Amino acid sequence: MDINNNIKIAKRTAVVAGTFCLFISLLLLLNFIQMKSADPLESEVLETLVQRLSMEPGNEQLKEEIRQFDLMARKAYFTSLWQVRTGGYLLLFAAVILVTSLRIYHSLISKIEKPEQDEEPDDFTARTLARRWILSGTAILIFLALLAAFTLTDPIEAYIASVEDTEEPESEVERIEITDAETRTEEPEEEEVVVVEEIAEHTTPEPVAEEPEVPSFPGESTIKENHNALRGPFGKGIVYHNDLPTEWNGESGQNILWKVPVPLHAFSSPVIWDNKLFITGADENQRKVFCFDRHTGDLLWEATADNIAGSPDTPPRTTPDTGLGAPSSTTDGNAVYSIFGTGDIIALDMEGNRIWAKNLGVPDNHYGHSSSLISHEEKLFVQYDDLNRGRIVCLNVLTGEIIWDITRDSGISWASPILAGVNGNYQLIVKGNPIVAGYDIETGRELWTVSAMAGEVGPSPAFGGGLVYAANEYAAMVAVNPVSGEVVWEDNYYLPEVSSPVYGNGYLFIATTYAVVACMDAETGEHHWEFDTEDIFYSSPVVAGNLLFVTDISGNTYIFETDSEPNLIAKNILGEQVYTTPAFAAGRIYIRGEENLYCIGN
Amino acid sequence: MKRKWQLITIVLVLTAAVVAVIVVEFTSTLPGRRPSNPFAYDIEEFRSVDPGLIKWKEARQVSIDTGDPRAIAYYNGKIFLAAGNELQVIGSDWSRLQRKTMPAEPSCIAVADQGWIVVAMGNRLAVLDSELEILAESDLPEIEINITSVAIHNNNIYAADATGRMVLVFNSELQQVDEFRGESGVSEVHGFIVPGGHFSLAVNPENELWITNPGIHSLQNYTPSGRLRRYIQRTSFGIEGFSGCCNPVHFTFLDDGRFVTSEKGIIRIKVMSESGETESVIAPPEAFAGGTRAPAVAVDDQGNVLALDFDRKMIRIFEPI
Amino acid sequence: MKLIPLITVILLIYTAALPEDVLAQQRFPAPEFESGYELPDVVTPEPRALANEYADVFLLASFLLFTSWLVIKKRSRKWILWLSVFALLYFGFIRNGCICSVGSLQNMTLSLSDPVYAVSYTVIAFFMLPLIFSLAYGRVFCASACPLGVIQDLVIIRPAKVPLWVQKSLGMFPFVYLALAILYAATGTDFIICRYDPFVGIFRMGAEFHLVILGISFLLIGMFVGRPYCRFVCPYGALLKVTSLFSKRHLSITPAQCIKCRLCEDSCPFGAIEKPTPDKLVSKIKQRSGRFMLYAAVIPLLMLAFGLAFSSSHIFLARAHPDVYLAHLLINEPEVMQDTENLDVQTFLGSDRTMEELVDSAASIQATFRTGTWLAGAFIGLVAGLFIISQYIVRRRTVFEPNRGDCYSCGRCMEYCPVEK
Amino acid sequence: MERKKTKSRREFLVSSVRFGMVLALGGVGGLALKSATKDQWVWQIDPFKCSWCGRCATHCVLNPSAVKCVHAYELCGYCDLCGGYLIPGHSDRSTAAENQLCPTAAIERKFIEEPYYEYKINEDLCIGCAKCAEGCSAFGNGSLHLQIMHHICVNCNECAIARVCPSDAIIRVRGSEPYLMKGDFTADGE
Repeated sequence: MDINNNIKIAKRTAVVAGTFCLFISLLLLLNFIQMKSADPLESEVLETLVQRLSMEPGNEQLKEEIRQFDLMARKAYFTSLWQVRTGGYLLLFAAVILVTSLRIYHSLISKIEKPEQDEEPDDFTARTLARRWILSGTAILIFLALLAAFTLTDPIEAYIASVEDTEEPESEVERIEITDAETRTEEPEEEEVVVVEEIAEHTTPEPVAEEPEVPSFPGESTIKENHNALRGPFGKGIVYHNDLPTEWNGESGQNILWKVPVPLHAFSSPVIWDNKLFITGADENQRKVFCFDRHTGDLLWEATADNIAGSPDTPPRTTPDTGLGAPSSTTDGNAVYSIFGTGDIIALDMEGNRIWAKNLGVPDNHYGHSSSLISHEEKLFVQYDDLNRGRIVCLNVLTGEIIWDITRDSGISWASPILAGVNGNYQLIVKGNPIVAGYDIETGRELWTVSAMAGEVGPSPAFGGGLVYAANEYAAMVAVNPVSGEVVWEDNYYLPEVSSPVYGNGYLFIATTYAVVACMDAETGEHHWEFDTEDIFYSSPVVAGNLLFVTDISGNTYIFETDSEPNLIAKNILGEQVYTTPAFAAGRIYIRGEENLYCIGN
Repeated sequence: MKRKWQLITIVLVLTAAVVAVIVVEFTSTLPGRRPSNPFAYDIEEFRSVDPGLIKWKEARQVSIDTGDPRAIAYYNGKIFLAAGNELQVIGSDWSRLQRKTMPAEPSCIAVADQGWIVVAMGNRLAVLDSELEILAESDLPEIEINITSVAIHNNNIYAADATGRMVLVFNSELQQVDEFRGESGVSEVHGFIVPGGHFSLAVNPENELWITNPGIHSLQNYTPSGRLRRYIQRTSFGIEGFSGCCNPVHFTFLDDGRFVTSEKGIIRIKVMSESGETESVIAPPEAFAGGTRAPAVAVDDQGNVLALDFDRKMIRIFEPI
Repeated sequence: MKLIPLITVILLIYTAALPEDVLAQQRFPAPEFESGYELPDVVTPEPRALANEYADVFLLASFLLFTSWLVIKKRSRKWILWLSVFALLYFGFIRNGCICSVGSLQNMTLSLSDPVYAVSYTVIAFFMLPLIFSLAYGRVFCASACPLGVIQDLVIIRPAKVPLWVQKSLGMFPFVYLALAILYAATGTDFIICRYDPFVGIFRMGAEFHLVILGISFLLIGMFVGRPYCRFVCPYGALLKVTSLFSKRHLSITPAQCIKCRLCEDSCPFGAIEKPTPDKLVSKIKQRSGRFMLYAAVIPLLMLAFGLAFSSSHIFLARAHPDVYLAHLLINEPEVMQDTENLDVQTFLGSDRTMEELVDSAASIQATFRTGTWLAGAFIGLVAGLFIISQYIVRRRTVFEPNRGDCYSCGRCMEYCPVEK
Repeated sequence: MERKKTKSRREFLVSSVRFGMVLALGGVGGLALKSATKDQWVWQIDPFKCSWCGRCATHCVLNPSAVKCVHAYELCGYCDLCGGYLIPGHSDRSTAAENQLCPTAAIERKFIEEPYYEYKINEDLCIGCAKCAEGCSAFGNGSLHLQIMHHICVNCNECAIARVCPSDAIIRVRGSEPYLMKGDFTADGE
């Protein structure tokens, strides 16, 4: 009796709630149709009225009519919004009641009625049926896919083909290019050199033949004459000058041609193109690029890397031994490219005008970003590892646009990339933790990778004699064949922490943070000699001809012969601390000390 | 059994509804199949120009292959073009005669009868001789200055400062001798109102100094000392006047003293009589499809109009039909 | 939707400069007002705080943990029901059903296929947590954390028994849907799961008309067929099904020994209770073990066939991508360019993009689709094959127990078990 | 006995598959973590790409839309003749309904001083139709523009407007910088 009563109540509630649901749904539907068919906000009546008004601007009655109508329309719109909202809540409420009462109703009657039993096919038949249906389903799917394939031809291919056939329609408008009054006969590069000298001497603004629009990029021989990146051409630590000074003294001034104070401190090394020498400086407030006349030491210009979109307001936290200006710039004679610990990268022309600048994202680096730049033709490579991921970005030197951007299977590092000529092409050799890898410079494809590093990777790789060398403190020294990616030999006796190894004349040289310079056989890894010095090495050794130049942090430069015996040619005192790697030019060595920039020459 | 079939029917109908809704929704939101804008604001009618009014045709387009173009002037057979941070002189045969790198990016150029050239670079001015030697250079005292137009009138340099909304007057040594804000006793003519950063001035063939008052869509004639002499004011959304914030953006004169005006927003170049009637249209808005900036204008010896198209990086030459 | 360009654009805004004219205009100072008027501030309310997002993750984890405990230890249908109502209220009506684990599948896919697309930790957590729990305790997420599932569970009024063969064959659809969803997400075309999420319109109390219709239809079906979306559509459910099959522990109908009283037999509205295996079935299947081998050998063929068929229709499938569709439209019907009412075409014509760029983009998308459809096809072929051979697998079962793949851990069957009391 | 053996074999199989799945899940999660950010992502309109198509008003999952017009006051010319406020062909420059462009009269015009007028958006009335933004860009400085207001936006996983936006103006931005207001988000310069 009681149950029957409850059933009745539940049933009635369900009926009422259901009716109410239907009713509200109907209202909402009506509202929807009404709004769709005649949007009050965009009513045509209003539009015609306004149009009439523009015919007879003075008609006050018409204006009044429009105002009335406009008010009504807006009211209708907002009322309908209100109706939808309220209706929605009512509907939800009613639906909840409906569902609850129906559930109660059914749970009550199911105890009385026995649910009707259907004839079920037995399990085996069910399985057979299921198999058949799945098979027919797959057949239908395949059929539909094929149908779609056959009814649809790809218009894109046909279009591309047709576009190649048709020519651009000729415009009626005559198109003209501005030409230069003077015709050029000489090669632009040589001309440029002449022009620079002329301006330096006379300062008469002779009409100058313009630079080519798309700058030409220097060839390998031109690069070798310059010192375009950290550790010289291609970043390998090998320079191509023979008449270098071997004796100097920064304290007495012997063979010091000039010495100028560094305008803004940083750990970046100088780079050289023609007569210009570039260094960077950075602190919390400013990031700057300085250009010096390398013959006189005059500051030609300075440029500030500021107002760069995405650059952080407060620079990321760095440690004092890295700072915000640790990476060295690179130059291709058309422009100089610099990166700072804020992630700001800037391209300046040789006169210091900004070509482009961008922020690559603030690096998440607990010491500070320190990987230096290197470029090849229109590509500028940025090793941009940070705590989140190993990353290499390749930018277009003309525009700063990203050509490729890859994530590597490695973590943070502080090393710099180098370019290695392998089989007539350049490979970008990049270290990381724990890999040493070669990349296709066109696409960023990883060509080979060797997992041999560990810890905090600072030294850059070296390349010479057809092998890539990579070493890191607490890890190992490996020589890798960049064609096959095979490890040729491995050693873990002499390992550098900051300073990079260098290849020279069949030997491999390492300068360590325990004040030892070591020489090994580059082909086999056999130890030739070690030489104890007084202080530790941060600066990287550089090979010039048959000489090895290496500077410790007290500023003492040791010059060895590249030989199987430790022939120390000279030890030269600078008189201040040196953390950077010197730059070399014909007959000149440029060393950036902590305070001053030195030009050394006979 | 009947119940069962009822149930199956209901489920099938609902499933069909689901499928239908998805298919309809999917196909109706494909690009090009979507509904048009119910709130369309038809500014097309203001962009369309009566073809009868277009009495000029575009004869040539000269592409600028160097830096971004910034300003143009014409004097005695030569085009003076600011591109990137260079000043270039281009001859009548479209050969580049001279070029000079300026200390900053030029914003506007004026050339005077004596052949000397005034180049403004934001808040700086420079006077150059015909060999592009810098004769005088000035850093204006206030950094909050943005010179958007210069003109040479009676050996004085008039520079329109869009930030300060005033005209600065300098002598040829670039010493400031005067400034004025265009205020006058006439009640309906307000001082210079520059709501959009475009403020222009020019000297007409009768040696009168004309200055825009773009906030009230007016071209105003001033005495050299900055007293308002006469003005025309045309406010209208249509072709007959100027509209919006800051128009006209640039203007210059034809040989007979008629105005050539260049407008932003709905970009167009037109000829206005001295009394302010639109006489003809040089370039209708369609000519600048996709462009965003009002072109700078100059008039050459033959009475052709040179328009500097910033977006497409070219000089476009319009000839009267 | 062109997700990939969208995301790269963000990076551009952070890194690249805008055209200078824009800057020149932007920098312009406002008039100096003599009346002392000061420029009003523009109110820009902050989005939902990050902490709340993490709180959602925490809540989801607690829900899963609590449900697992209820299912495995406490064995209380009533508690599960109330917990699920709360989940519906919070994740559904308060959080508006976004983001949910079901949709996060696509975010994960896109983040793996597009290196520039970044997902937030919350999304990863939403994707991973239910799967991890499913590996441990079965589909507890479906029981009382997924608002989509719960809303269907609550409207079950008179569940009809879906014939076994229908259930088995329709059970393949979620995998097809999953393949398509991954294909479209990975190519940056569209998030179809979100786009056709039937209940989001209800959670938001008003949405586009079609979504509401979709939702109401599913709920109406759901009154007679238990959880139609979960069983026959949900692609995340497909993943959960697979993980749940291998779960460490799972809900059991009876707390102790099954006494085969058959009381629970019809209690499951989802047809997820496996009865003791009839001996006849075992012998019949055993007779056909050759068929099993045959179909198993056919699987690679099926994969190949599907891969071929799908990849040959890659252009059709790629047309869901707006770039591809627009390119096709402009090539096939050039007259639309004259249609001034056609916003998309007109906007494209007015933009900086040239026809070549569009066609190039479309061509490269189509190329991606060619590979993508191969993989998707092969996957569907594999699933179809496995479904078929699973019809020839039988496990001798002597008790009533839930099918680990299909069971939503709702706990209804536990109520019926007399062993409990 | 044999039963037990099959059972244990089965258990071994199941647990090794489970272990494989855990590994796979971990792998997927780890890969995703590599490109993950702490920040949440929200939708926003790039005002420089917006082409005022009106779909923000019609396609948002919310009604009225979460897209509203905002006014970058520092760009506004404060003109009397406002292309974003008055309809073309207006009979006079007054606040009368027949002169207003906005279909919901959501722009409030206020006289400040000769000749300047302030234009303010009433957010409660604004439906995000972009009419004023189009007018302001066609005739004026473009100071009126659309933004997604985050106290309204439900931050769908896939923005329904973004899907139909013809100019791809709706993009995901970091939750820490959720607005792309004209006048302050291009802090670049020469």
